[in-house]
Amino acid sequence: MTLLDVRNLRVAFRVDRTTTTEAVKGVSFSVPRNATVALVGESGSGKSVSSLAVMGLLDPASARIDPASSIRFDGTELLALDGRQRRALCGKDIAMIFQEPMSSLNPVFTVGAQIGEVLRLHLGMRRAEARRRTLELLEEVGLPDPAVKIDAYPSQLSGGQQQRVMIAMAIACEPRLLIADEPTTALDVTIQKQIMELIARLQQRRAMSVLFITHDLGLVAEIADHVVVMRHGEVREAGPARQVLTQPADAYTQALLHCRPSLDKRPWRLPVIADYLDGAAPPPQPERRRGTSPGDPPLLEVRNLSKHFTVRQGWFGKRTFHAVKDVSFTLARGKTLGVVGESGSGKTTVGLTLLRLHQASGGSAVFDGRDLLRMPAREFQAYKRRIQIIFQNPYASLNPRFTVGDILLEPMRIHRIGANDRERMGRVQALLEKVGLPASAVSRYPHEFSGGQRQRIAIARCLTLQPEILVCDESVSALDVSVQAQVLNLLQDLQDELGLSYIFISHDLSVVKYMADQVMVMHQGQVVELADADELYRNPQQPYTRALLAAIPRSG
Amino acid sequence: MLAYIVRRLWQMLPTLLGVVLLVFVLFNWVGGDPAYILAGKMANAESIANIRRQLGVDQPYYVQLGIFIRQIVTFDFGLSWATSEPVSHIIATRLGPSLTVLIPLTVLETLIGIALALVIAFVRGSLTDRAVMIACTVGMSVSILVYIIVFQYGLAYQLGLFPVQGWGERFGENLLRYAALPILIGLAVSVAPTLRLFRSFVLDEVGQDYVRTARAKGLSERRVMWVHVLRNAAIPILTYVMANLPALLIGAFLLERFFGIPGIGREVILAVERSDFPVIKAITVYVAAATMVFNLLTDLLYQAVDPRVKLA
Amino acid sequence: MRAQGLWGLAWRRLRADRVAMAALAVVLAFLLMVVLSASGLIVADWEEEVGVNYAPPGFAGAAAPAVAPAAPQQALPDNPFDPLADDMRALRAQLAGGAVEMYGVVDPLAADLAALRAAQPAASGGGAAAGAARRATLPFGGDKWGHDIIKKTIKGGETSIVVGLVAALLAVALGTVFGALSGYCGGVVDDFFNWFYSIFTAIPSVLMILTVAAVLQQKGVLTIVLILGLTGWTGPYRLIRAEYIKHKAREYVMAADAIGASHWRRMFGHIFPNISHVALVQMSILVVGFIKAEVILSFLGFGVPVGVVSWGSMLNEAQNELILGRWWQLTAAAIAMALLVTAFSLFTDALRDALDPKVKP
Amino acid sequence: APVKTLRYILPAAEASFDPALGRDYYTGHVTEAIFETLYTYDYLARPVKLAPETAAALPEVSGDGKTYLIRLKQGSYFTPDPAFGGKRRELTVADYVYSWKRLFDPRLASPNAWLLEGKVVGLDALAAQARQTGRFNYDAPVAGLEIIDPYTLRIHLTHTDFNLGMILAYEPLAAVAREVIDKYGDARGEVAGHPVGTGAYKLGEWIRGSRIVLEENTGHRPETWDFQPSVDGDERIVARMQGKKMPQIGRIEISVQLEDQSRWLSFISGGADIFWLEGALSPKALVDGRLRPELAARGIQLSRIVDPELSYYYWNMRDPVVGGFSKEKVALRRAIAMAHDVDEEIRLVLNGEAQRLYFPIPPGVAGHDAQYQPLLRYDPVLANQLLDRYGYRKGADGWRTLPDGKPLVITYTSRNEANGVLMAELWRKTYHRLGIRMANQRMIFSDIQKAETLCKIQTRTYQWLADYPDGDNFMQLFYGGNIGQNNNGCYQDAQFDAWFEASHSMPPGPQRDALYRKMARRIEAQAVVMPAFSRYRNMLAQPAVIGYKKHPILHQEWKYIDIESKD
Ligand code: HEM
Ligand SMILES: Nc1ncnc2c1ncn2[C@@H]1O[C@H](COP(=O)(O)OP(=O)(O)OP(=O)(O)O)[C@@H](O)[C@H]1O
Ligand SMILES: Nc1ncnc2c1ncn2[C@@H]1O[C@H](COP(=O)(O)OP(=O)(O)OP(=O)(O)O)[C@@H](O)[C@H]1O
Ligand SMILES: [Mg+2]
Ligand SMILES: [Mg+2]
Repeated sequence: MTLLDVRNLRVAFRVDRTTTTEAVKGVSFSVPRNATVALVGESGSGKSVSSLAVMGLLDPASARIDPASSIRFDGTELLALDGRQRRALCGKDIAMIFQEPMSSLNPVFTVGAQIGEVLRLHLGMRRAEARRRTLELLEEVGLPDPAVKIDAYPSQLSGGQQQRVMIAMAIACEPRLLIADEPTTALDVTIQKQIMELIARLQQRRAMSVLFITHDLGLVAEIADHVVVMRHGEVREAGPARQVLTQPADAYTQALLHCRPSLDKRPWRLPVIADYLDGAAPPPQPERRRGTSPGDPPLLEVRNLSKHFTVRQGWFGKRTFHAVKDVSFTLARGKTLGVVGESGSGKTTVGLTLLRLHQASGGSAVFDGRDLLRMPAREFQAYKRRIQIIFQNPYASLNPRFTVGDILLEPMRIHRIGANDRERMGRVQALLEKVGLPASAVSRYPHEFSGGQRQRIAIARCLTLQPEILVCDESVSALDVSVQAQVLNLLQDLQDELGLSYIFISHDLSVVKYMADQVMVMHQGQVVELADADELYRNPQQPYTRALLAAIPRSG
Repeated sequence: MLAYIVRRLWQMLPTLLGVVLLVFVLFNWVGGDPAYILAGKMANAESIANIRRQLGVDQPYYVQLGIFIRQIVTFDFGLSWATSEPVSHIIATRLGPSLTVLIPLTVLETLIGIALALVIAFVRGSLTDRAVMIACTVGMSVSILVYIIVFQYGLAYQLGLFPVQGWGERFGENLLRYAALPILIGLAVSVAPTLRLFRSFVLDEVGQDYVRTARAKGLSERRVMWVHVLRNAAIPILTYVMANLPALLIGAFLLERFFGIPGIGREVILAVERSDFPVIKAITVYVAAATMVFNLLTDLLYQAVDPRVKLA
Repeated sequence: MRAQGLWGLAWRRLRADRVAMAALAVVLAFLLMVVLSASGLIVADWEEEVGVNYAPPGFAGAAAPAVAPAAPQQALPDNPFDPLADDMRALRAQLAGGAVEMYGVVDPLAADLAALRAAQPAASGGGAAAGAARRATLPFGGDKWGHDIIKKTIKGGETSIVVGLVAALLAVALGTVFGALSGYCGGVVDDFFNWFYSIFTAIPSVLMILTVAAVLQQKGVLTIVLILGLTGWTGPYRLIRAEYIKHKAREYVMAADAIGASHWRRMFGHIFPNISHVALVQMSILVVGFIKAEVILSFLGFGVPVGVVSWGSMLNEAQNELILGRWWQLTAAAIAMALLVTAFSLFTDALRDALDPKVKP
Repeated sequence: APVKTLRYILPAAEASFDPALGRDYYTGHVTEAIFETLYTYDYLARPVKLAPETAAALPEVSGDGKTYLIRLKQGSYFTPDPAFGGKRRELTVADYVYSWKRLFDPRLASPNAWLLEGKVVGLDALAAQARQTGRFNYDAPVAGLEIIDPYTLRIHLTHTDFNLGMILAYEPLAAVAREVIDKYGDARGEVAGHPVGTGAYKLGEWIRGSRIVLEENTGHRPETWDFQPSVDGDERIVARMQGKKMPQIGRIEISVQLEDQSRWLSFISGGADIFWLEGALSPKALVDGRLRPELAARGIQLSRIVDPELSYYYWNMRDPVVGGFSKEKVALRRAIAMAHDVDEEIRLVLNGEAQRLYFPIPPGVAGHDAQYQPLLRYDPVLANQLLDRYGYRKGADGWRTLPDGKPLVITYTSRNEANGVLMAELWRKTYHRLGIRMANQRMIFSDIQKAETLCKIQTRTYQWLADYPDGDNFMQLFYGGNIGQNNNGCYQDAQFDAWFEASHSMPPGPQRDALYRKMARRIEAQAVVMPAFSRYRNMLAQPAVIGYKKHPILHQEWKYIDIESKD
């Protein structure tokens, strides 16, 4: 009993008038009723494009679906439907959670209005009824304080909160097929767990099928009935989850499974696909030791950092919201501070405030003997080369009218790194290769890339400057394990070579475990625990930390 | 918010003062000397001096400026130098006809502009898009003078669809009978530029991801365009529309001249020609005040349509 | 592999757009015309009165009398209604007679004139200087003076196009810089420019025109450019300011800040490409608007100086001719204007699309 | 019977309805209908002839031309007004005396004081006193304005003047009521918008700048149409109008229409009954001065006259380049005058709607000489030779220089409107014919007036429309004493001034005409000004209009005509 049957799907993008590139090359898979199918694979392998094709959301002006392709939903050929028939299905029978919630929400409507709209359209609810239901939905996806957030605009929510709004919107009508494109990248494990349970409940109640796109193989093991593995626009392997995860037939799948970082081991370098695809397993790696010692030279000392926002209420009212309260930590040269914590706990805000992208409300951040937060703007300019941030939402942080080449060259031009553009271009090419992007990327625009690819562009942009401190805000969350490993290795190499320090914000505790010397746990704007990584994982002190660690999905 | 409005209102004072000074300087510098007109064709030095004394333009500048400011504060600009008609009466009676033409014109222009922009942005690049744009461009490339002359001759005189010119006393008659052709002509020249601008604004938005989301929700194209896209494109559209509003107070003198509409546009031109300073002063001050109020309103509206905008 | 900039890409895409290229060709043809006529290579002789007054267009086939107006005295027929017709006849008879009664007044130049007259060949007395015979019809007709309309239109295009382009460039440049500063910086800067803007929009344009004209003293094409440019920046200013307000809150601008891009760079390097379409459309609207505003300026008497011709002055002249059935000057100027304006607008629209990387060619 | 209505078009907005402030021709249409002067002109007589209006008869003038005895008709009333307690009030000579004094009230700043300035015994002294104190003492008696009884007035003049009758027929000297002036505000108050007169019409509905309706003043003293024909064609008018009560038309609807096309379309589509066909439109209705056959076939009537108007070109005699009396300056001006093709100007700028004029007094005005032969004729060859002879040499670039080698540029000033451009273009041709560079200065009207008054304009085309149909009104344009008033060329010549002053003591007639000829020849020989043309005035009337004939001096003829009621 298949609900969705994709046969021989081919999608090509136009490069210019005559040339096209094929992003999806004859993909076939099916989603049975009342089942969860996980679509995993390399970043940029065509997962999002395939799912957009199912939704009929590819821009007809630039993307062309091969006429021989077929997408049948419940026996109906979707590709043959006209706009009206398709719209009747979309949102109601098929719903999708987009990969980048931050730019997928309409910035000028409140989240309540956007969710309510679906309810009113497809379920014919009245305004008040829809609002009640919206509140319930927001509650269900675990949004704190839904009664307030329902009237918030997307820009007033944290990344994870926005993602949950997206989820609420998609499940609002309890669709028969839910396409979830990396729905939990921005969520911490506790919330992720909550969401997965929610989806599972819906699945039971409505016999819903889920097409789940993710990089998190641990998660796949927990929830998926079937797994489809993609690479380079092709399906490499498909089959029941247990079989694929335990006895992978395809070399790529095997390699993928090997590359997973684990909570127990900390190899010197993470293995990458290439290590396995050659056939021979890579030599065992020495263990890397992490942790801080009191003698480490402190590079950045943050004391009592606070940030509060003034939020508008109605036309005249306002309210102060404390996003960060009295955060203090010390970052040593060549060390990594992992920051974990619930979504909306203020992690991003800490990063942005340190870079003075938000004006701090209080506290100090002493870098090299100078307080970053209080120095004159002119003086701070020089520090921008030394402290950098990779934004949580890479797409929005890339100028849509700049080519990738321009994006990467610009920081070097500003800070006069490299003698001339030719030399800088050389560095750009080298960096692109290191983050796993093709050299041809330089002349393309951000919107032509997959989510993971954009994330790597954002990383590469910061690395052009080789800053002393790099704030990585969920910077590898959209990457499949292999590419993630490649990027983490790169960061590690730079740290080893040049002694960079990282503030590594992530909800992926295994990644944090691998990368961080010290881990800071945040909850509701405050630091609840700050300890050496090994110590924290071994012996969490706070209940919140313990809950966090317990929620980590473990495969097999 | 209230504080913001108060601050903005407070800031209007220096603006108004700037306008007052500028108008005053400009007029005294280039505005011509009304005495030479008022003195008639047998003017002699003595009568000119007398007229200057009667008008008060022989007073020191600071006294005249003081009078000007007192006039603003009391909303009384005295009598027109040229016709001895009270300035307040001039403005009160001439504004109505101008607005009778211009308000419907602006409303229609904006609505048509938005509707067409949304429609053709949706079919961007298609034949329809091209055809509408070319038609609009050709239409807009013709000067309003030509439209007036040809339409008045063809539609009004030859075909008798409209009165050739004239103005009545009842609002309904004026709007439906006399203002119809001027509005039509106004539309012929103004829809095209408006549409092109709006199309550009809309196109800027349709590429955004939230449009994809809206479609994924199964919304009809109409709703996607009219609700989701339009709200986002509203900032520039609002700006454009609001920025044009103060111009309504100055009227459209070509239309007024040709169609015999006793509007304020003719009055402005006439006032400058006759160096009728009281009228110029009053109109300038009103328009300045209106401009500022509309600006403030625009900024408040920004905030209403786009939550990301912060007014400090 | 060289990163291809926005503009390079735009050009590549434009080249693929046939309508855009056709429009560009038309615009370039007009520009070429401007250059040629400005350098005097063509239509330098537009001011020659080659046809009879209001010579109808040749293709219209009107059979106008082929004779040029001869010596005016004879040309004016006797007016049967003229109450003084008899007097006039008498007067003419006397004129032919020669010497004039001086009523006792001494003519200071009598001797000189007598000498000069004596030296003159008999034939050249009276009217004289009839010049070469004038044509009864001209290919596209003639104007009041008998100038060739085609040449006049080309010459007029020179003025109008220069006025339109330069003034629009000035206005958009001012509007963009002011709007960018105002929207981006906010606060006091914004207040200042808003102040400036309010003042500028409040003053009636006629007064403004008078002022600029008076300040610049001499009247000429430059004055018109400055009048339009200096009064036209307000429209682009408001729009650009709004765009900057919108964009400066976007995350990519924050990202640019993070990599150390200066304010200037963020304003013009980052935000500007994203809002350039507004400037572009404004530019095209203003060029059109200014070419047309020049008509209105002519109507108000602030137009081009005497001896210079522009489409505006042509349309303005043609205004009265049209009621009298002399449609050719109006048609020529209107067509030339429509052609250029249409081509220009289509081109800028295409350019706008080409500059948007999300739009595929 | 329904009220007969005449629809009329004014091409410019009206201004003040206070006759003392009247300064524009168009407003004059209305004030002339509402207010009455002592004298007016005979409707049909040509050349125009003075006729009594509120006066009982023409004035009795003493032999030395210094004393005028005026008797008023009885039974003229101001229309009822709250100022008179809602009733009408009879007109007396005291009203005229008051109205004339008012012209000198400094607070009113009337532009028409010159009409009586320096003429009436004692009036100037009172005016001077008013200028001192800022208040005009209306109650002080003026010796020269001797009120004998309410219906009789004797005027004593300071010197001989045979033209006073015409001046008294001039609109600004119409009677206003003191009560009305006092009630509706001070000297510059709203009285301008509240006209109360004794005329045949009173102001009805009024939308400023757009529509003025005049209604018959039913309390007007009874008048009967009784005029004699003076030229061919008048008989028809007399036949249809003789003996009718005046006015026949009960309602005049005036609409203000600024644009040629609008006016023409209005008229031709039947939206107006009488219409002034200006030069720009004339080819639409006329060929060679005659109505187009298709219009004539529709019964449309044409009344065509030469305006009592002088268009002339002047050069500023105080200007260092074009002014002065030295031979080379005279030669320069004469050369320019000879190079200017007035006929072309008439043909192209005026569509042929003007009559060439050589004499500075236009036809139809006392003192005009139709036989006068011009000294200067269009002869560009001779003009060039003249310049060569006086050392205005052509340089290598083809442009002439002054005899001393300095560049020669002449600035022609015109108004900044379509016609100003056209005239500048024409003059540019003239100067180029001579190899002289011309600059064009375009200014708004008040700036031109100012510059002109201050003798700062180099050369310009000027028009003077008769205030009253006497040569004196034109010759004064060149009188040295009027520099700073309307002698715009700032011409001052002892001989001319002496002749001009002498002309005052002569009644109109051959003796004065001879003097005028000498004066004309003198300014022509000195090339101070060059008379150019007088424009035709073409009035079109719909077939329904009866008895219409354009009068050269009166603004409108509403009370003399009739219209077939349409129903
Ligand atoms: C400053 C930038 C200006 C722009 C962008 C502009 C643009 C336009 C446009 C697009 C129109 C539409 C009508 C047409 O086809 O001509 C117009 C009309 C007009 N413009 Fe301008 N113009 C400008 C300046 C001026 C100035 C300085 C004046 C001087 C008085 C002026 C007077 C007029 C008038 C009188 C009309 C006709 C309005 C009517 O009667 O409907 N404009 N202008
Ligand atoms: N501009 C803003 N205005 C008002 N509130 C804001 C703003 N930005 C963030 N917040 C609020 O501050 C809190 C912290 O946000 P922040 O983005 O730092 O969370 P986070 O820890 O990064 O979460 P996530 O893991 O979901 O990205 C959130 O509750 C959010 O709603
Ligand atoms: N609009 C576009 N124009 C050109 N190429 C595109 C466009 N959108 C996607 N692509 C290309 O198609 C390929 C597949 O993209 P897709 O977004 O499906 O990847 P993905 O599997 O979802 O990766 P990720 O896990 O990183 O999100 C990528 O190589 C991307 O560069
Ligand atoms: Mg993806
Ligand atoms: Mg975050």
